[in-house]
Amino acid sequence: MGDVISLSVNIAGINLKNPVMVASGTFGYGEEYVPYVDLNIISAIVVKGLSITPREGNPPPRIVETSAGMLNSIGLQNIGIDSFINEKLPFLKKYNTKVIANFFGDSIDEYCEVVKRVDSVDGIHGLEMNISCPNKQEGWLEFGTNPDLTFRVVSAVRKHTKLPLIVKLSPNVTDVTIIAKAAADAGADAISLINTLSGMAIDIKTRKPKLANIVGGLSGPSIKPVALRMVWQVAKSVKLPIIGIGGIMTYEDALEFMIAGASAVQVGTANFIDPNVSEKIIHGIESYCEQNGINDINKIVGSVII
Amino acid sequence: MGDVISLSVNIAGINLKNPVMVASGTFGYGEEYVPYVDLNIISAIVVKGLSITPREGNPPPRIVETSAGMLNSIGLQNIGIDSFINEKLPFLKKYNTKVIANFFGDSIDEYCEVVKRVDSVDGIHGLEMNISCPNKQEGWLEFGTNPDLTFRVVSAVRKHTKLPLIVKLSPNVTDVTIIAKAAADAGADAISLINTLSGMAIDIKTRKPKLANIVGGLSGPSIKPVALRMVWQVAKSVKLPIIGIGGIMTYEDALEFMIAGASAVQVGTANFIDPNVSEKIIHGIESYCEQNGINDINKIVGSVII
Amino acid sequence: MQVVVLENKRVIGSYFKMRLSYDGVLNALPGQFIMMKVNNSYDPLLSRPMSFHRIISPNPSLEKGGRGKFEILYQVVGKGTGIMSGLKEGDKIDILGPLGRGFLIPDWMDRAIIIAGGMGVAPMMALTEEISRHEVKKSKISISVFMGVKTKDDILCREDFERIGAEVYVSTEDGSLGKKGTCVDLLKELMTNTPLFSPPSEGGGCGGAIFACGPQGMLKAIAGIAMDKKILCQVSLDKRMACGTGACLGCVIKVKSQKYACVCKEGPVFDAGEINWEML
Amino acid sequence: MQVVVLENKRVIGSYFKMRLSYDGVLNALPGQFIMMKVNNSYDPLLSRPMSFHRIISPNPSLEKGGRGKFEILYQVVGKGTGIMSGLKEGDKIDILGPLGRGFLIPDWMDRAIIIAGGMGVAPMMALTEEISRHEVKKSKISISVFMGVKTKDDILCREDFERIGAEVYVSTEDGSLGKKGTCVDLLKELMTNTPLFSPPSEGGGCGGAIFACGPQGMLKAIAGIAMDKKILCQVSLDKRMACGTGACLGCVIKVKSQKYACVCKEGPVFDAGEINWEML
Ligand SMILES: Cc1cc2nc3c(=O)[nH]c(=O)nc-3n(C[C@H](O)[C@H](O)[C@H](O)COP(=O)(O)OP(=O)(O)OC[C@H]3O[C@@H](n4cnc5c(N)ncnc54)[C@H](O)[C@@H]3O)c2cc1C
Ligand SMILES: Cc1cc2nc3c(=O)[nH]c(=O)nc-3n(C[C@H](O)[C@H](O)[C@H](O)COP(=O)(O)OP(=O)(O)OC[C@H]3O[C@@H](n4cnc5c(N)ncnc54)[C@H](O)[C@@H]3O)c2cc1C
Ligand SMILES: Cc1cc2nc3c(=O)[nH]c(=O)nc-3n(C[C@H](O)[C@H](O)[C@H](O)COP(=O)(O)O)c2cc1C
Ligand SMILES: Cc1cc2nc3c(=O)[nH]c(=O)nc-3n(C[C@H](O)[C@H](O)[C@H](O)COP(=O)(O)O)c2cc1C
Ligand code: FES
Ligand code: FES
Repeated sequence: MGDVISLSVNIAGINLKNPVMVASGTFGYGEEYVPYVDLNIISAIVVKGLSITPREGNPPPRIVETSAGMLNSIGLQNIGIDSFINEKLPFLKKYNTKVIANFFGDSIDEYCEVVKRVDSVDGIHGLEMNISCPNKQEGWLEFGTNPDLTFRVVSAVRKHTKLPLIVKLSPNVTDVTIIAKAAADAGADAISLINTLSGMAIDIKTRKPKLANIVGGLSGPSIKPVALRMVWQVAKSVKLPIIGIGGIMTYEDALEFMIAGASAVQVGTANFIDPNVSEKIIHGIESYCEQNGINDINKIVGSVII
Repeated sequence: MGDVISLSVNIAGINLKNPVMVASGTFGYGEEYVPYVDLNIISAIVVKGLSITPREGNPPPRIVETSAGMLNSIGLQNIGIDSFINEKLPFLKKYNTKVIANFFGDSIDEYCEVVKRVDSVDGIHGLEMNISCPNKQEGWLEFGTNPDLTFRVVSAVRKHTKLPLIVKLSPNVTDVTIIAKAAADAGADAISLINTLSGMAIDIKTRKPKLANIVGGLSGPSIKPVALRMVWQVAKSVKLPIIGIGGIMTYEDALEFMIAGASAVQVGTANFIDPNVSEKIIHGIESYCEQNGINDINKIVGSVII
Repeated sequence: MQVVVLENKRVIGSYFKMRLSYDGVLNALPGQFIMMKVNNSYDPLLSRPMSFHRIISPNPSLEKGGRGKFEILYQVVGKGTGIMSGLKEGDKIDILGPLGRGFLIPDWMDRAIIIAGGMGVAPMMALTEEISRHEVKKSKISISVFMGVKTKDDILCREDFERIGAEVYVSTEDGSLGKKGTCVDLLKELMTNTPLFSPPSEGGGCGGAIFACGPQGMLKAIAGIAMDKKILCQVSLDKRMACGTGACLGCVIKVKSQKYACVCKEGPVFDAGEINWEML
Repeated sequence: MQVVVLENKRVIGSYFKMRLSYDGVLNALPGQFIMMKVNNSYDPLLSRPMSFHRIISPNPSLEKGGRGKFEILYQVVGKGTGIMSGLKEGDKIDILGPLGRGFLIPDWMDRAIIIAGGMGVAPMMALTEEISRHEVKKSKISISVFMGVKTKDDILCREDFERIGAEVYVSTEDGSLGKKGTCVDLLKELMTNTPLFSPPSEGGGCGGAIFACGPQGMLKAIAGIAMDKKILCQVSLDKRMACGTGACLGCVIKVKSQKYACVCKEGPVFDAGEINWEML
């Protein structure tokens, strides 16, 4: 009690004042939430996934609510890396929060192109590579489900950047540790997981899929048990820092991930329901540490008792 | 209106009076629910997974509630195939419901042994093969996640039985259609999916996993979108009848699966919440058909409009 | 933001009205909406979008300790609205808002045609009240409200509109009251009888404008008529929403520039001309 | 089965009592329980096990149109019980039950020691009421109730027990009332002062028996004492449950035969000797 509790963590060289970031695609480019949230409280904003050129995304309907979750098929709509740097980043730089650029491509070249553009840009503190995309050049195999492709795309990107490189894993795989190891071997600085689970919903009145894109990504509390299991597995099998993502709604959820082995967490869908959820989670983690005599949050990372 | 609606479906040669069965592990050996349910209404009871010898199962705690779902690590506790045949089957035979024996083994031999025992037993109408088990002889690779193993174990079992053989798939794979095809090639008569998603939960007070077995299987409404997506994928890629399973709570859920391509469904976790849920689902499907001028339930199977 | 239920009661059939109070300042405009978390369960998980039905200033004033209030009018159609209908006086609810762009009241407008199809009536009361407080060239703006519903039991707020001084015209699909047909038919009828126009943005004259909310098909028909006759027309759209703030990109529609626009942020009120009606 | 809330009110602190009525026949025994679906949401998904606190026969009788009633006594500890505490008169709830095995009242018993730790008091009222209706050799059975709680504000139902004629002894962990300590201490005290024995199952004499419900550690200690002194002892266990019927195999404990037994079906009341206390 009374002691100062250190909540700061270091992920792949990025110093975070606390372990709570907001997840890509759930916080726009930050500015959307400015009327409701003090961005200075959030340790890092992972911006909506960026590509080398703007993307229109998928046709609507793009979202469906599910039991304790939601499906989205936004389809990576984004303004492109250049517009982000020119139009959005200057605004974000005004805040005392780290900016992590989430990015993707349809080919290894596209991934590398994005990285080349941002590598020397001031105000971007790290990169998060979304590998849940199909490789359009090589037969639509997903970069995130085939370890060889994972290794190749991460290695290629690694050559073009000195920025901290986080690789974000897809949960739609048989063995997530194999993909994690491939990313680690290719030079990733950290691993974040999970992205959304692939899912579907059908309207029984029209007999059409509820999403125009047929399938979408499942997020929210419903996926938490799967996410937590994968974080635990990956934390055991690679030496890199892990960022836990998936259904985090409360500080208890965040702590579960950290105890399982995550050095930090990202809050996604929960932002839609309460834009101030990160602040509440940070305070909750602090109280937990206080009540349990923990003076440094890093001490609980991976402290699960098996 | 007024017309008789045919709800009967045929799965792999098993004539079912309606498309609603109860899923393995969620209805015991049937007798547990006799005080609450008229078993004659349910088209088929898939009994708790059976092995060649009795199994003790995992230590408790074995269940945890999750958001719109639950994790279980029962660990396939069962009385063994012989006790089932001698002690439970005679009772089940009194009812006008089909009995499907769900079974598993730790090796190909064990799978085959079970099948040899039941092949000529009167009162067992079909077999459901749970391949979500690790092959203890060959390095713990799961039968259900490695297509070669799937092919080998299903082929071996096929040789020992003329009973309708349903292969039940694990969802914890990168591409479920590959496993489905392996099962089909090996001679399966039908495919059922999904089994539970692998998940975990941690108690932040004790920092211990909430399940003694650390990980468990996620079931309930939370997994429905994933299950539905997989049923749709498999229905497109194999010619066998499909049984849809995963988070079915209402007739609407059941219809989603049938529209996606399932010829029948199994209700699992929902039985715990309402043992009469199958009856309600059957009535709901009937009303839906009536309201939509469908005189044969088979007409809606796979009728999704893409 | 947390608001407190003051009253929540059935109006008729499946329609309910809820009055809420809040601390501080809200600054809502007609056409804007809130995202309402109906309870603290994860099922349903997402907040529900609800328009401001009435925006009521604090009385006594904020400084004298008054509290702002607003009303929502809603129909029970599913889980979320079902839970809402069970809320009681004193219950606390988390909301986000006011969100989106509301209706713009042009300063040259001397005639407002307000068209509400079904539940589309919800935001139109706040709009009508607001317009009734405006004046153009020192005289009141004439307000006509066209309400289109399925059958006479679905007509809501008729007296309230009339009390503010609006003329109300009703259409029912089954002909049980007013004109048999839809409110598009009411508009067509008006157009054949009365010249209605919107002055060019630079002109000094007065003119009419259309404000519409309701099913997509109806809005499209109205937008067609309005654009054809060059009448200013604002429509409020209804799309499934997750965030309500423009963050998730879930609620998009195609606009004329061929781009996707978020209904929650760039709408829900759009100028009829902005929307790519073919792609809707 | 659907039951209707007749009354649901706070007893003290986080403790609530709910009275419910049902149609038809329930035939519940003390120690049995119901699974209660607290609302129709999927969050929480599973039903909550709740013991019968009081089992009240229809009055007037069933034939004359009376309805059976029962009460549950519960503590708000989380989501499900939180929702329960908000239920109102007239609300309908789905339950499954009566489930499991209740307490057995031996016919030779002239002395009942009823031990309730914390919330373990819930089923003990039904048990005490039932025992008080029994007679042995034409005389009443003497009933002692030992209640162990944290602090004096957690003492529930004391007067109710006394009204039935039970002697109530209280222990509090903080010593704020009664003996400082736990109800295990109360039992130990009794054992040093009074000879307590259970007659051999074939004997014709009378004797005492212990009935206990509460935290696992307490039950283990009591079972130890009872088995040591060869006193018949029945304990009611509390395990997380999904189905409540023996179907899911989720609620198992190790029994003496080294096998797993379902608490919901083979329990929740076990003979202390049946349980493998080391493996619990
Ligand atoms: C900006 C905006 C303002 C709105 N204002 C109001 C209002 O003032 N009063 C009011 O009653 N409703 C309003 N709505 C619609 C309202 O949000 C939905 O009716 C509500 O979310 C349904 O929630 P539910 O959980 O009851 O239904 P669900 O259980 O989610 O769905 C039940 C049925 O309603 C349909 N549905 C669900 N959400 C929507 C939606 N957003 N639009 C159309 N159909 C839907 C579903 O397809 C389904 O058939 C507004 C919507 C938007 C986008
Ligand atoms: C046969 C039986 C009879 C019972 N009778 C009663 C009764 O009459 N009155 C009463 O108040 N309670 C009773 N319980 C316990 C009661 O079921 C739980 O307190 C309840 O399920 C908690 O639900 P929740 O959603 O409020 O808590 P949750 O949100 O699920 O959990 C909140 C906290 O309570 C703990 N918890 C949850 N369930 C249990 C459980 N079954 N046992 C112990 N701890 C639990 C959790 O670990 C957590 O710390 C009984 C349990 C059993 C098995
Ligand atoms: C609407 C929406 C859009 C998303 N967009 C992206 C994206 O652009 N890039 C990415 O890597 N992840 C994206 N995600 C995935 C989230 O970042 C996160 O991994 C996932 O939602 C699981 O976390 P949650 O359950 O907390 O939401 C998106 C998620 C949602 C719900
Ligand atoms: C407690 C429990 C035990 C189960 N046991 C088995 C089993 O023995 N064999 C099997 O194939 N599936 C078993 N399952 C999986 C179910 O049959 C079903 O595939 C899964 O629960 C998904 O369906 P649901 O969401 O409707 O429950 C079990 C599920 C639960 C919840
Ligand atoms: S609802 Fe999220 S962008 Fe509109
Ligand atoms: S709770 Fe399912 S077997 Fe006991």
